[in-house]
This record gives sequence, structure tokens and C-alpha cells, in this order.
Amino acid sequence: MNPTVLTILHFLQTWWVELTCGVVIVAVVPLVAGYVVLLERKLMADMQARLGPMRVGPHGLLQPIADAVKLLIKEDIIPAESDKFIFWLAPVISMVAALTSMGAVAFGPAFQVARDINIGILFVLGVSSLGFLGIILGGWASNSHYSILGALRSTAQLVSYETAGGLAIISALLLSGTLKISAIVQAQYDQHAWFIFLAPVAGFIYLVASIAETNRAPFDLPEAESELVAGYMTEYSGFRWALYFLGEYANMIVVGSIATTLFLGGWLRPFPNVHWLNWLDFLPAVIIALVGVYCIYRAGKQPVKVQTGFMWAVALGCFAVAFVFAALWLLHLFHRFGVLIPLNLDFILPGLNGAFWFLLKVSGYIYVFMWLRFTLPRYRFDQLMHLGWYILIPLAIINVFAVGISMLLEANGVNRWIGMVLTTVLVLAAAVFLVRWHDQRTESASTASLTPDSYAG
Amino acid sequence: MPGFAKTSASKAVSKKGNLGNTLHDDALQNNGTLLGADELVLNMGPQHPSTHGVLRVKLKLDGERVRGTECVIGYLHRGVEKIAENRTYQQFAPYVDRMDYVAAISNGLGYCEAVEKLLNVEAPPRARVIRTILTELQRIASHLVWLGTHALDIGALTPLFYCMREREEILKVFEKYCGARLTTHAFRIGGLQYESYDGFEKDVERFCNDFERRIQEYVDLLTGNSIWIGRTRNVGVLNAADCIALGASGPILRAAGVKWDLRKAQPYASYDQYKFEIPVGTNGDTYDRYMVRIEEMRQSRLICLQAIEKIPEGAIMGKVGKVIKPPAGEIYHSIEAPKGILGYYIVSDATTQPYRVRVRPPSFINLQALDKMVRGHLVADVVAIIGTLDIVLGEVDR
Amino acid sequence: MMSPAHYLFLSLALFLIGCVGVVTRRNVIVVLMSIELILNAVNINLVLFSRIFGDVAGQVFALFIIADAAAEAAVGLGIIIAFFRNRETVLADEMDLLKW
Amino acid sequence: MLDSVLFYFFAGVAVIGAALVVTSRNAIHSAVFLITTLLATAGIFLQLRAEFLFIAQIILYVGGIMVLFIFVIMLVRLDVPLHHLRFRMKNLVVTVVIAVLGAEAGAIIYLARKLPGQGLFIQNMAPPDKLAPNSEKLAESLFSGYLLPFEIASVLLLVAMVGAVVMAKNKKRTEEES
Repeated sequence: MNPTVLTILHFLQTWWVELTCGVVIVAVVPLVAGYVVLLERKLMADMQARLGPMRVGPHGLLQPIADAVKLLIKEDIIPAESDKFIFWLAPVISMVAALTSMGAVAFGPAFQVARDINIGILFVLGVSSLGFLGIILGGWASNSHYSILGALRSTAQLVSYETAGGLAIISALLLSGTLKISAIVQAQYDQHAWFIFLAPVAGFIYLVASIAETNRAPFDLPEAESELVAGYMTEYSGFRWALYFLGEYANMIVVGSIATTLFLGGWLRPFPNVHWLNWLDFLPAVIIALVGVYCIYRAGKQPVKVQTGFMWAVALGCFAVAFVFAALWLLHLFHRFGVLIPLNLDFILPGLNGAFWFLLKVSGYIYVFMWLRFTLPRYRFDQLMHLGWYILIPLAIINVFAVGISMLLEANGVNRWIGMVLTTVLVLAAAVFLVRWHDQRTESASTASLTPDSYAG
Repeated sequence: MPGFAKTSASKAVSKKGNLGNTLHDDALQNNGTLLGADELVLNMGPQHPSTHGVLRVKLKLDGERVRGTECVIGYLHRGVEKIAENRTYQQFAPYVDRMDYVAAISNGLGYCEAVEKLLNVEAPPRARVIRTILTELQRIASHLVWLGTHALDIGALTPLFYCMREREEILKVFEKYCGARLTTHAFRIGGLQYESYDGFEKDVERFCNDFERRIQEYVDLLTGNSIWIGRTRNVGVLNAADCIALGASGPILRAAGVKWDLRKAQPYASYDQYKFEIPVGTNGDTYDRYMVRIEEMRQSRLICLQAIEKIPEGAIMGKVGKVIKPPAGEIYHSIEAPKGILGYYIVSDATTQPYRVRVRPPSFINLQALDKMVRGHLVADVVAIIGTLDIVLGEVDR
Repeated sequence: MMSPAHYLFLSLALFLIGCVGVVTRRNVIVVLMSIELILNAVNINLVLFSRIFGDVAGQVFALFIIADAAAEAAVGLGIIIAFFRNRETVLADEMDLLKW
Repeated sequence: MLDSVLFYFFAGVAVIGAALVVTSRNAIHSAVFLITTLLATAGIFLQLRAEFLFIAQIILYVGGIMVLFIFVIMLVRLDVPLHHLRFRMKNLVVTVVIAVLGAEAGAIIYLARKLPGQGLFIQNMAPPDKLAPNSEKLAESLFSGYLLPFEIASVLLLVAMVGAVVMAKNKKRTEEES
């Protein structure tokens, strides 16, 4: 055979999981992001006593596709005095960064593009933080005051909160002792606890910082629609705007993945070490099947025939996925009892199960984002900076020390949980002190006519 | 860093504005500094999500700090006062609904009472009580719109929908009463055209009973929320002296601690028959105005409940002829509209058409306070302050 | 397989381009950026040698250089802002107060 | 095979980016191209098995230093037309650079012909696992043998930070406030 073909085949054989994951990330994430938007609108509607999108498809299920089509065929407007090259480049940076960083995220023990880099978590962090170059450049290139104000806000906000988030991550990395994603998850397995329980304050700080990094409410100042119209996206429309939007939602998934990996046990199921709970491994298949059953139950109540059909289709899809899970499980059983099947699919079942749990946790994390968005008003810029620099960053630094101390205590034979509780109480006391101190400070400052400049924060 | 960007006012409107692009040929003459003393002029509106219509505010910014403002109004000017001079008194009544379209009934009440005063007739007691009920419902509706949009401006998405849900109930009552929801034209000069419909009392009572619980929902979402407090407390402070100097009225004045409410001070309609409190604040900041308006909604609810207890029987129309021809003279009548003191100054030359109608619109006068309130605050506060002023551009521009 | 010479050539190219930038550009910010290019070229060399000899010391020094570049950028840009505030220019040949 | 494709890709991007940094008229464009160059260099680092430096380059250089640059360019107006005042000896400098590069290229080709696989042309560098796991090795080295330089570097950064804050602070405003 032709040696080139052989090389290519060899290449494919070595890298097929990675390639498939890459293709899936590029092809599916935009769709998923679209459905995250739909989910957000539905949840928002539910919390606001209304229905949300209902027109396109049953319960608006086809809304993301309609939105995508609409955005694609929309006129592409480039402002006359803008810097065309950078105007074109900025949204692309935003989205490419988000999608690339997803490459190193391990969605399950088997699904990861950059499988073995030993700086995995740093890669995800670093590359996803490149996305805001897109924001700042886009804001600058649009040649609009709103845009540039949004871009400047975004820069200041990201720089501040990435510091806090990074310090929170260091707490978790202290516990895991490695930067490799699979090893971090393994460490949580070995230590019999998710790191959120060992470093709760760090988890909380990362939650806040990640909301700020993804520009979500209550930290959505760079795109605060009531102040800056749309912030850095003001001049963008059509598909470029969609790229920004996509980048933003992909970024949400990325920070959710980081948080899940570091604090929520990655792809581990709840209580992975407790063997009498091994039946939980069936749960993904059961849950998906139950969703299918629910769809059938709802299908009978649909007012229109098309919708009934659609619901049935969704249900069948769920059953198919559940069947894949179950079939793989059965294969696994066969394997264990000596029935040999020539395919080596051993890694797929834990992989799929892991992916299920992982995505479930990420969804939970994103749900918290949305919930906060519907509930809270928006911070003002100086308040945001003060929260970042006067409270979160000192607290994160203190927390790094606290986690270190509790690890030292554990190494010296103190029960881990006692050490954890002690240090956490100390950190919380520090937090209370910081908040009090800051409140007093702002109270005295508010009497002065001018507060210090907020960008310098 | 202060003063990150500078473009002079003339530049902002000329073709320039790319901060740091190579395209500027006038950069040398203009010596464009971005740092230091000069200001960035930000044109907020007339198309802007939170200027509540077509208000345009030119903000002079240093960084994000506001150094000065200039309001440009008139984008919604329709010449309502001039139109009045070519309409009969009855014909003009629907026009006043289009001024403050969020509180159309209050506008109508003010106008009808002013003309009645000019004619020297009084609406019969039944009409006056029904007017009071509808006007108080309208006050609640107006405050609900204010609360929802104000919260939305500050970034809380959800209260808007809760507020609209309750406002919908009020608008349903209006619709049942006179067929219209927004610009109702509910009252006529001399009384009412329509009898209250069957079950009017019951509808109002049901709404009022529900409403206490609903207010609690907004309060739960906002009042104790530290972000909300941070965004509103000490923001846009306007003390009593400033309020009086600027002519600010309504909740803005009361939030500054001045207990002035025309419903008590110069009772009109049937307000003298009911017991209610005038809520006042202390600091005159945005938070106080919020609290005052929330409390006013509660008081309006109490007024409604008292009023439906005893709606007197009798005629609903006073002794007003088909053709209204007031004697020559002039009259000023003012009422406490949801947004402040709404006054009508009408000059009659003893014809069927007014010689001149001048409206004292509360929004317009309250808007004067904007500049004083926003100086030294951030851009985000401008939005909060415009929200707390509760302006309606239809009334500002007329 | 790439030989060290390839990397050294790349490094030299970046270094020289950086030098051209430092010498020819008038805009101080671009001059600073060119200096970053030069530092970057040095980093490539250090990392290459660390790879050749299998000794991590080269990477350590590359890390120090990155830290140094950060410090340089911070101070340099601070000076530029301060200068710009006083003289309203960032062009090198207009910074001639000492040329009297 | 894959190695050389990657090398030529990254090297090409780096060199073209660098050339554009120096030649583009707009400072923001320069910054964007510098980011491209830095990212390509990061790719080269990865190829040289310096994973930690790869990510340090991305986080520190691109995510930190370059953002600082862009921020300052946005603050400072840089739009004086450049064509009427040019560096007189530009052509000379460019010629010299091209000559040096050409000489180097010629020397490399000549040497490669003469001494294949030796000296600068060795095919097998140290085994890659000698540097792995990279971040652990680097950390050990940094916190044992190079602890003093490391601390000095951190002091340097602190001094730079203080200096930058002092210099960039607007004196007029601070006086007003106090």
C-alpha cells in the first residue's frame, strides 16, 4: 500500500478519539450553546410567570435553529469608521478561544482532545481567558463610545476577577497536587471527597469569579443593556454578533467544566468509592429513559398533532441513548463473564457514564448562573471592583494559606475534617471582617464628594 | 485611569470618534488627549434602552464619572397645548390621556376637575368616588410600571414581569369599565359617562386583597438585597431644599422628607373621606424614593378598599350642558398625579374652545433635577436616576 | 525531525525583526513591542538549549525573562502614560527635552 | 514529518507576524500581530516539550502583557499620520537585516551539506522524557536551585508594579482629592 496512506491510517488509528472529540466540539458546541440559550429563556420565563418561546416547534424546541437561521441571513453591517480588519477578527478570537479551551476539558475519562498534557487545567484557563482579547479588540474596533466603555469595563473586570479565580483554583490545586485534569479527578477519588467539601470558600470564590469572567449578571457590566446598550457588542449584528454570543455561552460551559473538574469531582458519580452504591452506574440510562417516558406522557397532552409527533420523536431519541448506555453495560457484563466480543469498547462505558455525570454537574453549575441572573440586580462598576479587590482577592489569598494549613494539620495526624472546619471558620471570620471593614470604608467614602477612580481599582 | 478618552463635543457629532485609530487627520490640531482634563461626550439616547422613551442626555464623562449633563427633549413633542386651542373642551379631554400615557386616568381627572372648576359645577358624589377608585388604581399601575422598569434598569429582570402581571389586573378593570386599557378617557367633564359595571367592587376588592401579598414579592426581591441597596442608597440624593428650589414634587419631594401631598393638602375628588398616610423618606436618595413609592402603593390599596365600602348611590353626571361654554376667566387646578403635582391652567374667553391651556407636567419639572442628581456619579447611576425620576416622555414633551 | 539550526534561525529572524522595529519605529509603544519580540527570540533559544541538553535550567531562565518582560512592560507603559499626560505624544523623536 | 510541518507552520506564522508588527502603521494592528507571533512561539515551545512555558507564554504574555499594551494603546491616542516623518536610514537597516539573515541561511545550508547530523544539526536531542513531567521538574528547579533568583524576580515585579502605579497615577486628581 502507498506509504502516505499508511501514515495517515496510522495517524487516524492513534488519534481517532481525539479527532472525534475535536469534531464534536466544533460541530456540537454551537448547537448546545443555542440550546443553553433556549433553556435559559425557558427557565427565565418559568421564574417570571410566563411561558417563554413557544412558537417555533413544540415548546419552542426549534427556536435556537430559527435564531441561527435568522442571524445567518441577516445583513452584515460594518460601521463605516470602524477598523475593518479587527472588527472582523474580534468575534472570531472570542469564539475560537472558547472552543479551543474546550479541547483540553475532559468530559469523561475517555473524552478529551489534548489528552495527556500535564498542564491541562492551566491550558483551559489560559486559552479561555484569551477570549476577552476578542471583547476588548471588538470594543475598540467598533468605533463607538458604548463599545469602548464596554471593552474597558470588560478588561478591568476580567483582570481583577481572574486574579481571584486563579487564587481560588490554587487552593484546589494544592489539594490535588497536579495540573493534569485526569489526575485532579483521580485525586478527588483517592481522597474520598470532592474538593468543594475540602475547600468550600475556594469553591464559592471561584463561582463568583467565574460569573464575572463570563460577563454574566450580576456582573454583566461590559454588556449591561440598560447602561451601555450592548457594551462591546453594540455595533455588531448578524452572524458576528452570534459568534460573540456563542463564545460567551461556550465560555460558560468551559468555566462550568473547570469548576466541575476542580471542585465537583469531574466525571465521578456521587460516592464513587462506596461500592454498595455501584447501582448508581445504571442511573444515567435510567434517567434518560425516564426523560423519554415523561416526553411520552406529555405527548398525549399536546394540542397539535405535529407536536405530539415531535414529542414522540424526542422520546424515541431518549430511549435510543438509554439503550446505548444499557447495551454497553450489557457488553461490559458479558465481558466480565468471559463472553468475548472482538471490539475493544472497554473505555466507552465509563467514558459515557462519566460524560453523563460531568455534563449533569456542568448543567447544574450553569443553572446556578442563570438563577442568579434572574434574581439579582446588577453591580455598579466601582462596587464590582471593590468586591474584587477588597474582598475576594484578600479572601482568596487567606484561603490558600488556610487550605495549606489544613493540609499540614492533616499531615501531622489531625483528622482532616476537623482541620478543614477549623480553617474554614477562620476564613469565614476573615471574610466577615473584610466585609465589615469595607462597609465602613465605603460609608466614610460616600460622604466625600469623589471616590477614587474606579478603573485604577 | 481617569479621562481615558477625549473627544470634544463637536467631534462627537462629526465623523470622528475612533479612539486611537490612524484615520484622524485633525488629531494634530485637536491635540487629542485621552488622559487628563478633557471630557468624553456620550450621547445617551434618544435611542437607548433605558431612557424611558426618547429622552436624549448628553453626558460629559471623565472615565465613567459624570461631570455634567445636558437633556435634549422634544422628540415626542406633539403640541398638545396648542391643539387645545382648536378643540372644544370635551374634544380636548382625550388628548390629555396621551401626555402621561402610563397614568392616563390621572391626567383626565385633573383636566375634568379643572374645567369643572371653571364652569363652577361639581361632579356628583358617586362620580367622585368612582373617580377616586380608578385614579388610585391608576396610581398603583403607574408605580408598577415605574418599579418594573426601574428594577430592570438596575439589572433585576424579574420584578418587571411580576409588576406587569399585577398591572394587567388593573388594566382589566379599566377595560371592563370603559373599554380602553391605556388611554382610557374614563371621565367626562361634570362626572362620568359610564356607570360602574356589575361586579366592579368585587374586582377591585379581589385585586386589593391579592395585592398586599404581591407587594411583598417585590419587597422580598429588592428591599433587603444588598446589591439593590448598594445601587440605590446615596445615589442621586436630592434634599428638601433642592427639591423645593427645583420644583420637584410627588414621591421625589416626599422622599426628601417633605410631607406634601395634594390629596391631603387640597383634597379633591373624594380624598377627604378616606384615611391614609403620606409616606415620607429621610435622605432623598433613590432608595428612599423606592420605599416611598412602595408604601404609596400600599396606601392607594387602602384607599381603594375604603372607597369600595361605600360608593354612594345617585347620578353620575353633574349639571353640564351639551355645549360647554365657560365664562371668561382663568383657572388653575392641580392634583397629585402618580409622578407629582399635575396642574392645569386654563384661560377661557367665553367660547366653546379654551383660549389657552397650559399643563404643569410633573415629569418635565422633575427632570430638571437630573443634572443636579447625577453629577459625580457613574454612568450606571445615571440610568438608575433617570429610572427613579419616573419620567414619561409623552408628558415631558407633550 | 527538526535540527537545532532551524530553531536558531527562527530565533535570529525574530531577533533581527525586533531590532528593526526598535531602530526604525517612532512610536514608543511599538518600540516596546519590538523589545518584546527580541525577548521572545531569546526565549526560543533558551528553551531550545534546555531541550537539547535535557536540562530544565533553560526553561527556568525563560520564565525569568517572561517575568522581566512583564516588569518592563508595566514600567514602560507607566512611563508612556505619564509622558503622554504631560506632552501629549508617544513619538520617540518628539521626546527631545534633553536635546537642548 | 508531523514535527516539521508543525515547525514550519509555527515558524512561518511567527516570522510573518513579527514582520507585520514592525511594519503595520496602526499600533493596535501591531499588537494583534505581536499576539499572533507570541502564540506561534508558544507553539514552538510546546514542540520543544516546554509545556509549562507554553502556557506561561499564553497566560502571562498574551493574557497579561499584551492586554496591558492594548489597554494603553486604547487610552493613548496614536493617530498622528506617520508618512511625513520617517526614519532616514530605514532602508539601510532593512538591507543589513536581510543581508545578515541571508548570510545565516547560507551558512546553515552550507554547514548542513558539510556536516550532516552533527553540531547544530544533531537529529536526536536529549530524550523528551528527561524533561517530563515538565511542570514538576520546572517547579523543583525553580524552588530549589533557583530560589534566590526566583525571589529576586518577584521583588522585581513588585517594584515594577509600584513604579507603574506611581507613574501612571494622575497627580492633579490626587491633589484635588486630598
